Amino acid sequence: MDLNYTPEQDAFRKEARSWLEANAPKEKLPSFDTKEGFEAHRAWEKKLHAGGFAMVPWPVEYGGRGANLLEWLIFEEEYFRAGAPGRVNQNGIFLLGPTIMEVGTPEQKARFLPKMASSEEVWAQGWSEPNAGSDMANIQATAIKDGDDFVINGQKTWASRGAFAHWLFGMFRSDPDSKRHNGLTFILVPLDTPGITVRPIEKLNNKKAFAEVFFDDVRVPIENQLGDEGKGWEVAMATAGFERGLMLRSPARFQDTARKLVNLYKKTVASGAFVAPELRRTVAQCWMDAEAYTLNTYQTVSRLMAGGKIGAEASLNKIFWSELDTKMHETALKLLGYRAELLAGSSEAGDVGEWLDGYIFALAGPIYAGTNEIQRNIIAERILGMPRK
Amino acid sequence: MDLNYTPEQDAFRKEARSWLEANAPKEKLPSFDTKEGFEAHRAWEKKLHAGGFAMVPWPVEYGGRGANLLEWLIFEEEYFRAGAPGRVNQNGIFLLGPTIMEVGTPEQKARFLPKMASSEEVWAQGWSEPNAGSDMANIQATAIKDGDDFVINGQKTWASRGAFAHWLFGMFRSDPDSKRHNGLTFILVPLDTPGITVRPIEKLNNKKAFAEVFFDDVRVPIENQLGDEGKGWEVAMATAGFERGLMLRSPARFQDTARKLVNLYKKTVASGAFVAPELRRTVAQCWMDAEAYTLNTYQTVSRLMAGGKIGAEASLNKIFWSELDTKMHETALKLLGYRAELLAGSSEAGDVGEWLDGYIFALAGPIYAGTNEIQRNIIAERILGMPRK
Amino acid sequence: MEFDFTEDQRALQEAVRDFLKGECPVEFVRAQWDTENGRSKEFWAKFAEIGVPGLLVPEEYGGLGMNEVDLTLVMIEIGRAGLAEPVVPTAAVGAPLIRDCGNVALASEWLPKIATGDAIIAVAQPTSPLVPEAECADLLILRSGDGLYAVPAADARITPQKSNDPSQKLATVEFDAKDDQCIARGADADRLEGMALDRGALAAAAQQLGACDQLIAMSVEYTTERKQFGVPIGSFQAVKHQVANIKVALEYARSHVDRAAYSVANDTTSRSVDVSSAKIAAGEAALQGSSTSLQVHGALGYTWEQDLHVWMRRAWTLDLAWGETAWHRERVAGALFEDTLPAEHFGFSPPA
Amino acid sequence: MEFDFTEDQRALQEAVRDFLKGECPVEFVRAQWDTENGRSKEFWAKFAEIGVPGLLVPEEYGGLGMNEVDLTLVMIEIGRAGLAEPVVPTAAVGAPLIRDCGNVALASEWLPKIATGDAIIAVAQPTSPLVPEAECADLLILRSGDGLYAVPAADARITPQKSNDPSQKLATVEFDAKDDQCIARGADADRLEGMALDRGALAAAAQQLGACDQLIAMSVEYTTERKQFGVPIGSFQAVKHQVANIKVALEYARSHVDRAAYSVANDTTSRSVDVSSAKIAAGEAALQGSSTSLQVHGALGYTWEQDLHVWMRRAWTLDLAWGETAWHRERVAGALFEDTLPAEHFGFSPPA
Repeated sequence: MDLNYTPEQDAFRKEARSWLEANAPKEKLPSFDTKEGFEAHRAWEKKLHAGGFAMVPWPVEYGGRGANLLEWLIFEEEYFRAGAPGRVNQNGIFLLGPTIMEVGTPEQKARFLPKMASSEEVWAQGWSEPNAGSDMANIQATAIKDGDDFVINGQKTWASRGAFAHWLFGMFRSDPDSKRHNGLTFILVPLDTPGITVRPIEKLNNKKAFAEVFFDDVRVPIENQLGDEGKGWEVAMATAGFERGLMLRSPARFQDTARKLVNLYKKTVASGAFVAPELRRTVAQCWMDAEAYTLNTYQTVSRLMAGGKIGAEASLNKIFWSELDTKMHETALKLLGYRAELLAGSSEAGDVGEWLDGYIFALAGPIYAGTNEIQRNIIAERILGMPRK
Repeated sequence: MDLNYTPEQDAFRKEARSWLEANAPKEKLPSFDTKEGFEAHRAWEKKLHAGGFAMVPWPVEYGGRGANLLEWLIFEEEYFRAGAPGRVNQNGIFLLGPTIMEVGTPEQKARFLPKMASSEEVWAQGWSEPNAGSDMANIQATAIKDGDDFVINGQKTWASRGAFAHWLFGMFRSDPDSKRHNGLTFILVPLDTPGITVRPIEKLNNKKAFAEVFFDDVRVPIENQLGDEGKGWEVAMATAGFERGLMLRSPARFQDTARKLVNLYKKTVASGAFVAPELRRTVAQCWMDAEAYTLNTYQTVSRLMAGGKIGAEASLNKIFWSELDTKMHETALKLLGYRAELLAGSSEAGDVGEWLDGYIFALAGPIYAGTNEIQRNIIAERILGMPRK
Repeated sequence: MEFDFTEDQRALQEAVRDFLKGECPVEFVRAQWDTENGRSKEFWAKFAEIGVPGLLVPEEYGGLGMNEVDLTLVMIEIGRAGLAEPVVPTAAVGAPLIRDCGNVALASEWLPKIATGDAIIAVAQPTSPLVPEAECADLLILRSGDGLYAVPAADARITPQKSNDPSQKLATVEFDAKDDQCIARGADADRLEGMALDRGALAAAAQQLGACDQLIAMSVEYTTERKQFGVPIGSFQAVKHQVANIKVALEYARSHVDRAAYSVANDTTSRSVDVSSAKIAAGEAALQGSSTSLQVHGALGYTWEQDLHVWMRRAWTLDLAWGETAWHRERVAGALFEDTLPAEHFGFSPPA
Repeated sequence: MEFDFTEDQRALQEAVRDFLKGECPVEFVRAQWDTENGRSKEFWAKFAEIGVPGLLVPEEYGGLGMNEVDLTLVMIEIGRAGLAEPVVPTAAVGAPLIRDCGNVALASEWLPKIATGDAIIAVAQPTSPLVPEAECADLLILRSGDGLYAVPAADARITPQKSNDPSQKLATVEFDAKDDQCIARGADADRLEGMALDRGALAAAAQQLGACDQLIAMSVEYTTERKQFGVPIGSFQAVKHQVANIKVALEYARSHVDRAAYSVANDTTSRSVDVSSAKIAAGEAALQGSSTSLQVHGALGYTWEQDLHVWMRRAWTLDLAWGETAWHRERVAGALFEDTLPAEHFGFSPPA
């Protein structure tokens, strides 16, 4: 156990910090769930890519810089420290990318990863269907082989980034006689293919965060199949592990929020405003929890770098960060008092900042990427071995 | 809506207060889960009975004073105010008594209620069996008719007061071919009948609070059947409603604890000891919750006195008071700091009093009288109409 | 001692519920989001026909002459419907304040108009600089220094402040305090303002009960219909127990609110503590109802088009109205620990 | 940067686990409740054979010369076994205190005896007047005024104080401070005492992890075997999710404890905050483990004869040992809000 960064790690941090200080936008970009914001974020990703920082743990040939996972953590820390924009292509770079790296063909890696790293192609995820949410194995959209193509019919929903993305990945039933987890194939679909209709759905903040996607005899070449035919579930599980686990929610995100919360607390106390006495403890607990999440991630990374795997314990992470994120934002709103409900731009709102937006975003945490109820089932059954029936 | 007591109610309160001030033991009696304490409590009950206060809402002919439910609430308030002893015959007077009143024959009422009121006969409850806990319908102990008797075989467990009581009530399977809720009969059993073996079980405080009771060809006359043969479940449900609902946990009990907690808080703050800042709110919340339970009970009593019935909403009460009781005692232990774990009699314990005992007792609240998980099922299914399957 | 509503009171509640079912479906609430000031004169006129704005207005001024116990049942229904018209400042707070301030001219001018639906009142909250309904008000009751002022809309400078709840209309207000608009000073002003706060908080708490009940109803309905793994998701204990927990919180909050209604109507010495208890308990129940309902609705509840958030946002904004939970908690704690709590509370009583 | 234990450290942990499985079954723990001082010289001698009491004793004094990272893994196993022998005051706190106080004569006399199992040390906690293990100690390290004293048992007046956990041996201690028994004064005494507190709290937190893990294991086993409604009760979500929640709390507490172990072993500037975080998180996990395990065990868990309460009581008493949660919370909050927190914490770093 050695909790000091190596000189190389310190040097990398310094380099990332300098680059971000020089290049990160000074002003907040518009939401990437608007068309304007989507393109602004793509422009930022292009810059990031040109600077060599788009996806530091990826191999250089795919647009990364061949760094290891620890350096990825360091980069994330610096990224949040710089207040740099959210990653518009997170479905691609954090979820699908690692999966392609694991199970994709050399051609697929060469075709998809570089354009993903540069956000030339932005990805939507197509997991859920109207009747396949928590019960994801109940997928009904079909992809039937016909010559060199799959012919896709059916519907996906809650496709994050679906409104503006270029590509979608998801599972489709390639064996029409199959049931549940079997007979599914993981397919990559260009969203401009004829037969696709995208209906954006506004989320709780009134922005087009996701979409319903309808498939009507959509033809996709069979080389867009990722992993083996009929083995889509296994491929997806690898992706879901990444989503719940390491990549999607790096600890820096929560340490950043925790630090802002501590500052908000100190500022509110200093202002002489009434602060409920219990908030002293709640804020400290939030900070401690963000530390715990960081420590835990460093431990996971240490294990992974020593050859370990991430498994069902990703479900622990999902519950922990999603509850922490909600708690931090709720606490901030309590500190803001009567101003908590004001939208930015109201004169009385002052510097309440993005806590309300963040709160609404945090509320989705216990729902997406597998509800926390599903995660608790996984912990009980797969980690603790409690009976399924 | 009129939240003033009537002059008659005030007069009754005054009378009860005077009597209790004059008669309630000044020293705490030993636990009624010891033989010595059991008898000391019976002696107190005898005195209470002689004073006419054993069970005020019961008809005079059964040892009560024909008061109404509101006066019962008032009596309970005065009883707790006086710090009078716990009711050793609570299974009888609070649970079985009202059931006999509702479904018993005139002979049964005359035979059982007066001796119950005076605690000449103390009752144990015999609900659970080793394989019938939360799943109470899974009762396997049998009571087969043979001439003028039932012949009982099987086992009951967690029989509260079972170690020293004179009688036991419970459900037995009188139709050996029946299943689940059907074919059960509610029977009253003298514990000195040949064939009965009582094995006391020590609870968490090392006292013999309950017992396993074994039945080996135990003959009980059929006139000890309460309600109709085969309808034991319906009879028991009435009893369980009383238990979870109104009688067993009168609000005064929790208001008393809440007031002690408020005083402990004030005293601890005054002493200059470090008090975690959030406890100010926690204590106030406990006090508010005890008020809520009181208000809610007064509302229920008002409805009952106007001809209403208590039903599945008793499950709300059960969850509320059991969680409140635990929270109050946990909070008190936090206020006591390092002394929280000391047993009375240790010199350093000082006046920590009965918080630790009370805490251990409170911990059982979410378990007995139907676990809180079962209560939540009842609320969801019977009150809210959520689907069973 | 009788702690229950009368049959007449229950009948009034049902009548209002039926009225709102017809006149205030969720489509109406949503439609108001896009109108100029978010309020409907047509609706308000119909509401006046059944007497709601003038519920606390004395009969001699054309009102129903009822009290806060009656009004509380009405506010519950308003919360259930998600209605955000200016009932609280006009009917629950403004009318009795004008009635009680001892200014007969003011009362004679405004109370009849309130009862007929021809006047909207806004009242400043002592706990926040945000004045609800200032934009649509005809008369504003505002504080300046040690005085309370009745200010016609024309004399007030109003700056709208946008709430996260599109139904909620907030503003900051500036005005020049004029002696002839002063309706109370010093202790009188404090007393009126204190009563206004308690009336406002009580009305908010009652709405929170109604909103919470509605959130439960929507959750039960959705989880009964929605199937996953071949069964309704409402049959899973993880879902069932979460919803059951809201119900527990709601019913005990209801007891606090009922008691507070009595205490305000009768101006008991425990009034403030009872109101604060009600506001805290109802607020927590409604917030718990919000987050739980969202969780059991899953992604669907997270969309703008699903109606769940209409009530979630009501719950959020009501929690901040007329004293946030933290403020009310401090009021209860203060009374409790500084021994200013009256012995009047019934139930277990301290030694006399 | 490498945040993991070595294979050797894991091997040590497993060896201690195996040893305790054989030498400290729950029957042994219970049997100790009825002995005169609750402690077993036989057990301690065997424990010394595998080196536990002298784990932190330097090799030149016959110990293993290991550090708190190693010891933490051992303490986890001690918590899992429910063992209450005087490991914390002797091995985790007393030995390094004697090692570090700069008194060579003291070290030469006592450290070898600790390593061979021939001396038990008790150490006063700065957060409580209760001294664990005073009754069975040969030497007591006690505070008086600005001095720290090493007091032989014969010179201490010991009053036993009975804990709710029959395994826990507490006492108050009086003594006459003698100059020749003083081992440090002023800042030196404070530093030693502060280090003792952090070592004690860390050792308690590690035990809490072990106890929590054991409570989970017992709950999983019981709910898998116990059937109601024809199925194992562990198949009900209400049971499953409660147990899963303990597991979440436990694993994140573990990260805090591992970090605190490193910080104590390396005396980092963030040591105090790290230890307090560990004590808080492990304490809460263990208490949540206690109440949840009791709930899923139902009435059976509420009996004296079932073994569950052995670990429940350990969790309760450990929560109060070496600083209650409230005390540690205040230490974290103080560092955080008064800006005394060192920037050394890794992860997201503030601007330099």
